[in-house]
Amino acid sequence: MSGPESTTAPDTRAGITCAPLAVDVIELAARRERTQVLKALAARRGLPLPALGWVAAARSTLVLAARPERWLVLSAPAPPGVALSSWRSACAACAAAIELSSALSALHLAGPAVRDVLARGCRLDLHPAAFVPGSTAATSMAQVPVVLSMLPAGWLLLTPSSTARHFREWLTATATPFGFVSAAGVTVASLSGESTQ
Amino acid sequence: MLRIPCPWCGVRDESEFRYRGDATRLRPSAEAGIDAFTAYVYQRDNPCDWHSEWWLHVAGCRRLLRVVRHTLTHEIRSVEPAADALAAERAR
Amino acid sequence: MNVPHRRTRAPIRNRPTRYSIWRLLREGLRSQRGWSRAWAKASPRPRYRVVIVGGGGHGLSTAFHLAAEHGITDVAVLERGPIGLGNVGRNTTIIRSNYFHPHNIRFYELSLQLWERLERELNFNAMVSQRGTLNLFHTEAQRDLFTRRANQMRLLGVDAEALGPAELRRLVPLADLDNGRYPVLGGFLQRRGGTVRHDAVAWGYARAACAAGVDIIEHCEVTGLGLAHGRVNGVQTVRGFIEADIVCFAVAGHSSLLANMAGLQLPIESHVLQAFVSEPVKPLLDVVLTYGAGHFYISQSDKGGLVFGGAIDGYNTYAQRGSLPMAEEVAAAAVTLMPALARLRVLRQWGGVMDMTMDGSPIISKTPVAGLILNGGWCYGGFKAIPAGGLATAHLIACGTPHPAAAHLDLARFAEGRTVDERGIGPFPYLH
Amino acid sequence: MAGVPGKLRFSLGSRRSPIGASAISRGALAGPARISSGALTDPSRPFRFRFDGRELAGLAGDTLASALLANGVRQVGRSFKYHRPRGIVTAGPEEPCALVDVIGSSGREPNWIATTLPLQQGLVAESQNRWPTLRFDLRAVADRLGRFLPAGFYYKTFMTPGWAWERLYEPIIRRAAGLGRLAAVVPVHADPAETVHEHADVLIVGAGTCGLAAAHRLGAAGLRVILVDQDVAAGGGTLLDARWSSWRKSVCAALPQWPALRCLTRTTLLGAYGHGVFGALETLTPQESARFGGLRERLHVIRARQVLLASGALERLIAFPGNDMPGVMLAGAGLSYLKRYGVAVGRRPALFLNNDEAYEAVFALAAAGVQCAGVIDPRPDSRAAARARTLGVAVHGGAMVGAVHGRREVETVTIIEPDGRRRFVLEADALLISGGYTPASALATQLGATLAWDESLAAFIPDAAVAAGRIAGGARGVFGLAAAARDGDAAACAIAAELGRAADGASCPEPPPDAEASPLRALWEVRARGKAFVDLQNDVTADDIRLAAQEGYEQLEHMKRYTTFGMATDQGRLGGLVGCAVLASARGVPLPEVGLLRARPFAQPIPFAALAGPEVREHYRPRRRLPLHEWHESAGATFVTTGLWLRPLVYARESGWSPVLDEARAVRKCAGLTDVSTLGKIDVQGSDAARFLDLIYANTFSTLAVGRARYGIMLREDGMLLDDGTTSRLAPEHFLITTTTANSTAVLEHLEFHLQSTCAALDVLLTDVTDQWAQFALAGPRSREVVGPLVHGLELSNEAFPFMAATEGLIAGVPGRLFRISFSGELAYEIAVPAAQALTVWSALLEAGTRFDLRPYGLDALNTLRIEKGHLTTAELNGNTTADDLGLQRLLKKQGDFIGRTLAQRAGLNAAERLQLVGVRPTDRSERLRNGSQLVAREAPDVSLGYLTSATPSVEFEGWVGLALLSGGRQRLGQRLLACSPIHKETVELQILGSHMLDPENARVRS
Repeated sequence: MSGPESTTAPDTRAGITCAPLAVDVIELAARRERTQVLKALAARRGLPLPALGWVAAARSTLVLAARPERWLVLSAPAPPGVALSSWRSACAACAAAIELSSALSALHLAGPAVRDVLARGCRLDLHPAAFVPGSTAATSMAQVPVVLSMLPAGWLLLTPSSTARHFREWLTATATPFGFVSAAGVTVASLSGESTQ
Repeated sequence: MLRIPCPWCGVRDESEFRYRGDATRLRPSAEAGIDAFTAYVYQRDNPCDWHSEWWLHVAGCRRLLRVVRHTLTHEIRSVEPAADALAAERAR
Repeated sequence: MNVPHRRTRAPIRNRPTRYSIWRLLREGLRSQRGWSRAWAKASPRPRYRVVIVGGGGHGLSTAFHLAAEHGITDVAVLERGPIGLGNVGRNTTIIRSNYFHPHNIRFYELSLQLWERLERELNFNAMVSQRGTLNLFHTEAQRDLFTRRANQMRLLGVDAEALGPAELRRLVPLADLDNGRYPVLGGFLQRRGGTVRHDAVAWGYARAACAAGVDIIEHCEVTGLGLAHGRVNGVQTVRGFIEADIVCFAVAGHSSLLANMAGLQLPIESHVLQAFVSEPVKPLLDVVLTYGAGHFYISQSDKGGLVFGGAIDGYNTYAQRGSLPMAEEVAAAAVTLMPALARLRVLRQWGGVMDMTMDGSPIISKTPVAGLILNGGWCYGGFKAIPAGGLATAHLIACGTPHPAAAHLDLARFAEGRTVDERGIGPFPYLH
Repeated sequence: MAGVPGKLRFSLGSRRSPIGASAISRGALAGPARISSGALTDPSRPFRFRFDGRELAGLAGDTLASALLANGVRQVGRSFKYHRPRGIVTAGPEEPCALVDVIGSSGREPNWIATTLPLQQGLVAESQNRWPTLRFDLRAVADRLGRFLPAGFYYKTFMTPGWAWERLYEPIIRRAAGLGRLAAVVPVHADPAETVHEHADVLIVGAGTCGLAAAHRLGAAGLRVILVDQDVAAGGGTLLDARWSSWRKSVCAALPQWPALRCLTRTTLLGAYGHGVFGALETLTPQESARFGGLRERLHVIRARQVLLASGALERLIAFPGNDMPGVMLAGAGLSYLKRYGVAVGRRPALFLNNDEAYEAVFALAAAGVQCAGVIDPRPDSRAAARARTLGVAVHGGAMVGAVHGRREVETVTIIEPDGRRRFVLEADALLISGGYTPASALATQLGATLAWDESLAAFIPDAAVAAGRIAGGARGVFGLAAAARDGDAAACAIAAELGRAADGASCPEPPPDAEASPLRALWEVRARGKAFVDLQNDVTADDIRLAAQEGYEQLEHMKRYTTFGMATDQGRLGGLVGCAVLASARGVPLPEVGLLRARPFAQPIPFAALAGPEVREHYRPRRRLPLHEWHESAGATFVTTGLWLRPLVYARESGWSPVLDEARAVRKCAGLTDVSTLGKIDVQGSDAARFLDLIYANTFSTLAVGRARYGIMLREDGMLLDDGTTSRLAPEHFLITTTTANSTAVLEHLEFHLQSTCAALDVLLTDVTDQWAQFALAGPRSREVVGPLVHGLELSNEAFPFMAATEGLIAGVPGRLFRISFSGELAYEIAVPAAQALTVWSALLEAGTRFDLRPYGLDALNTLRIEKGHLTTAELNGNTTADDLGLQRLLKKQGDFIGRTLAQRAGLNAAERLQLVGVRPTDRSERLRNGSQLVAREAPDVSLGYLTSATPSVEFEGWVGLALLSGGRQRLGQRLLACSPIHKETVELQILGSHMLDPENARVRS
């Protein structure tokens, strides 16, 4: 599978490699007692909605279930509004589709030191036995909300765009002692190559 | 430091939650009158004992939880989604 | 406003050793043999005119003022354990009268005036130190609020002044006024504010009250309330039933628990407020400093330790212990405001249980139960209010009418919509 | 509490000389008192360092204390109150006396503990609390006057005259008090700091034999274990006993095979915080520190399912006259300096011991060829005493030390009978003492363990088991390295079982046996003339405690606070129990009745920097930046911090009103564009959305037509205003709420709370979309012409798109939203587009506006405009104002429930004298207004009638205008009052106007 190590120049000294991820984000929020309907609909569109706390990947799309009855659908950037309108019309009856592409900024982390670095801000237990590949969780780090996902191809972090710079500064400062390498952008496709869960 | 077992997110530090106070006080009906609303808004049992309280998991699922916690030992006896808690309340 | 004129003093019983430099010298030469007990260990008598539950600052101050102002000495102060180990012995020792609400300014100013003459009144040096309390502000909005507050204080004849960066640099050289995140735009100073040696307040009032004939009864926990046709007639204690015409609760932190004995529910939640002290160092901070961009206030004790605190932990508790997240938060504010503290060490953290009211202001009031008086709901303003709180409570007990300076602190204000909400936070005690 | 079990009991069998002593010639060793290379010091790496200006030699591996002792430096400080000379008393973090200033690159740092401070090349240290010098301290006069300065003397004097305390007495006291000095400067750079979040199945505190055995057991069971020890190496007591070295080596070699087990040395557990959370402070080695950019300590926040306290016990002192003289030291410390650093603490040391365990110091000294002056033991005889005699050491049984003499350090020791009669005087240059051992039970009590008095050990012993944890080894009075190891292993098995793991893995090698020992004889104080100290740092003597009891401060907590006993940086670790015993005898009650001092966190003083973590100073709070932050920057904006946001205040670098008023004037004259993206935006969808908003808002939203916006107000349940803003209906079941910037978080939580509690059955979805949408206000008479060309296929005429219209559509080709709402009071539009497209649309608007002299305006101009119009911000929505106060009564819906409805009807919220919103202007137009001024009537200048909330120079009117909250304000229109600001010595006469000074008929916004 193609992780950032292959998409970017591999750096043997790098404890942690960080790359921005250009992505469209739509949040699907199931209407009251319409969750099953939404799941069926999504399945028909070839997009299985994962259980809470898990990531699903299909058709170069990632789906994160970090909040109950809500899913973040990550796909490659399209012209403004396109991703939304397709969902809006489709699921009007059973869910709200909300555009969050501008609200969230995505970072991809990889390398042997990722856990060490995250442990300096993240209160969750990220031990391989406790937070296995395919896990996702909403929490907070460096005083800002974070949706943290672990993929076979590394870690995916979503943070609010208004504090993205603050978070990036915190990450850089924290990761530097471990060998921090800033890499070129990765694509959703490269992360969703392998289905999890 | 509290560690609250969120039914949706698992055990999380207290810093992820926003406290919303006594969960035994339920909003009276519109016609209940000033005394009923005064009691609802202002009067508290404030026990040194088991305490039923609201916590909003703002950094996680953003769900409202009813936590039953001892105010002296801080031991947590139960945590449930607000909806379930209120349903049970009404059943009683 | 002035402190009410002193009435005829009560007959002084069991007078303790008078404290003075001469007495120190004399005792020094006779190996301290002559010092008597600061307060007598009384055992409960079967009945008193007034029983005060709670041997903390407010209970002891109330007892003292009953005797000193109103000549009422048939009084017992009941304390569950040893006196003075509740919030009067757990606070950050700050006194001030800089409030928004005119009634609050009057009340706390009365207290400040009583502090100013406390030592001579009690013949006990509580080290009232008017080194000034300084509030910093970081935004225009804060400046406007402080301006409004300071102007209100000045209208009422209370001292308050605005300071610019230059004066701040002189006054608190350690403060990083140009901090990149929340630069300090200025500050407001109340020079008459300051600190007091907290333990000494309890001991001093206990000694003076005892000297005036009040019984101070330690290790006498109250387990129940004597009620007859809607009126109190005494208290049940672990040392038997004690009759009383009037019972006064002064047990802030635990007011709700005693009120429950009277079948009352109060507009109060109990929360823990942490305090901290650093290792002692040579003088480096000469005022009481309050940060404006986070919950943090700090002063340096005469012993050299920096005494500081922050906000309440924010959930109901009766556990007198602090938590780690709040300690981290407070330290972050400390280092941000005074970066030089980074290499100083924090010695201890502890917690005190606060009566947090629904509007953040205290309660000195009659209750629906006749003969039952409540002094409580002090939030974290209790220590500075001890002299006036005791004076006003004693007045309410003795005269049956609220003291003019504390009339706004009645219980009925919640039902009637007269809440005294200094910061406009609303009925959310955990946010005050 | 590393190595503590080792302080308890040492093999009686060891005849071997200290490690490597024979191999090394004395000359090669740094310092005359160093007789061998210790277990930790490296003779091949000599260091130079300075103490009080003296250049001295030490070795790598030394602590400052061991290096000073090696150089024969005995006196290292002055005591807190009496300024008596003080020396080194311990070899660990419990040290009460040897505190020094360290002068480093980052300035002077006070109160470093010499007994744990690792020696480094070029270290510069200074003694504390003396003036002018350590040897000659003028303040030592306090010692001469000691009899006049008993415990609590300051409560009894300095009371008159009233002014004298602050100006005379207190400054003297303050200067005399305090220990070290802190460099009083503002450092340029923040100290690096980091907080690491840890998770484990089991946390083991202490890596002595007890902790190591347990770690071995639990590691083998495959559990996630964190083992912390404050010493530089694991091993505890085994580091002082050659017989144990092979056991230690094999266990320490085994642990790394289990990847789930981590051992943190140099790490002190700070406290237990409940729910399995612990704080621990790790001190970094120089190498690690270099790697982490100078980081010195690391705070670990450990979450553990189970905890094992194996923190051992602490040797305690004996109170006797002169027990504070330099040269008097704990026996375990003397042993530690000899074994770990090869330093003999005296050429001819005497020892004063009441237990067999402490005799290990005697044997070790003898084995190292140091001649002991003699052992004084209150017990007539004991196994250890007998053995000491066989080594040719004189043991004086049934005797005690009555006094210590010497000019600056120990020279002679007076030996007395139990009844106090003088026996003889012993020449000695050091005195090693041991009064027995106290289990380190601080953490145990924080975990809720109860303590029981054990007469045979003369100590309080905690329960073996507490909630989610166990206590083992010396920490619960199981003394002896082997016994502690077995106890630790047993506790580990119990914990493994608790966690559902089989503990049948390989157990650690069989430990060497503990030797038989005679029981100790409790000895707290030797009563004789002179100061006998129980708290060495705070200078509290046994007599002080007796005086406290005499004066009625007989409860332990009272005595502690009155005498300051146990309140020093060492928290009374050495003398805590001794003081309690003295108090007990003074009161004539058994010791258990007095109890034990409550040990609060932190177990070891922690630097502010380490506790604060990295989010300080610049990074104290995150900065929220606008999507167009860089554009505003390049346009020369001055930014202001509002909450977490950075917002353009004015597009000019210089301060002053003129650029602000130019911006505001542009809006009134033609058009202006401002960035209002900070407004909170909440997406509300669902079939019950309208119902929900009707409950949340005081006014009605179910009647709002699709494509329309409405100004709404929310109340708190207590009837006060919570927030205001415009909310639009984008579709029958889709609303968009805007909140004020300040309240966006609070409002969202308010909505979520009620949606999940008071109306949990509703079909409503709330989503915070604040960061998704950039939002711009385009305001001014020409704004229609500016935006018109950019919204293709959208008719903007007043008829087609009237005031309060809202729609979705393409704006400059970007799918967005257009609202016709106005905060400025002019014809205005608000344009919302996805933040990522903000620049496209903003530029397009500016481009389109060039013909109309469109210019960006900042927060100040926005404020000027809204004040003229009488619109509200948090200055008026201050949490104490009602709808009626602010003239919004008409908005409250007549029927139907809403939050705050009932309590808003309370008398107090409708009293005639309440403060009501009014507009104000100075009667003399040339005078300025000031926010926060108090409003008073000329005839009653000290009675506040209200205050000024917002004021600004006007662009619409001559001079200044303002908004005020005024008692009965709406009845006072036209009146003249004074606005006074005593702190500025200003008084301005005002005329009272309606709050909507500009265009009260709303003609402009509808134009």
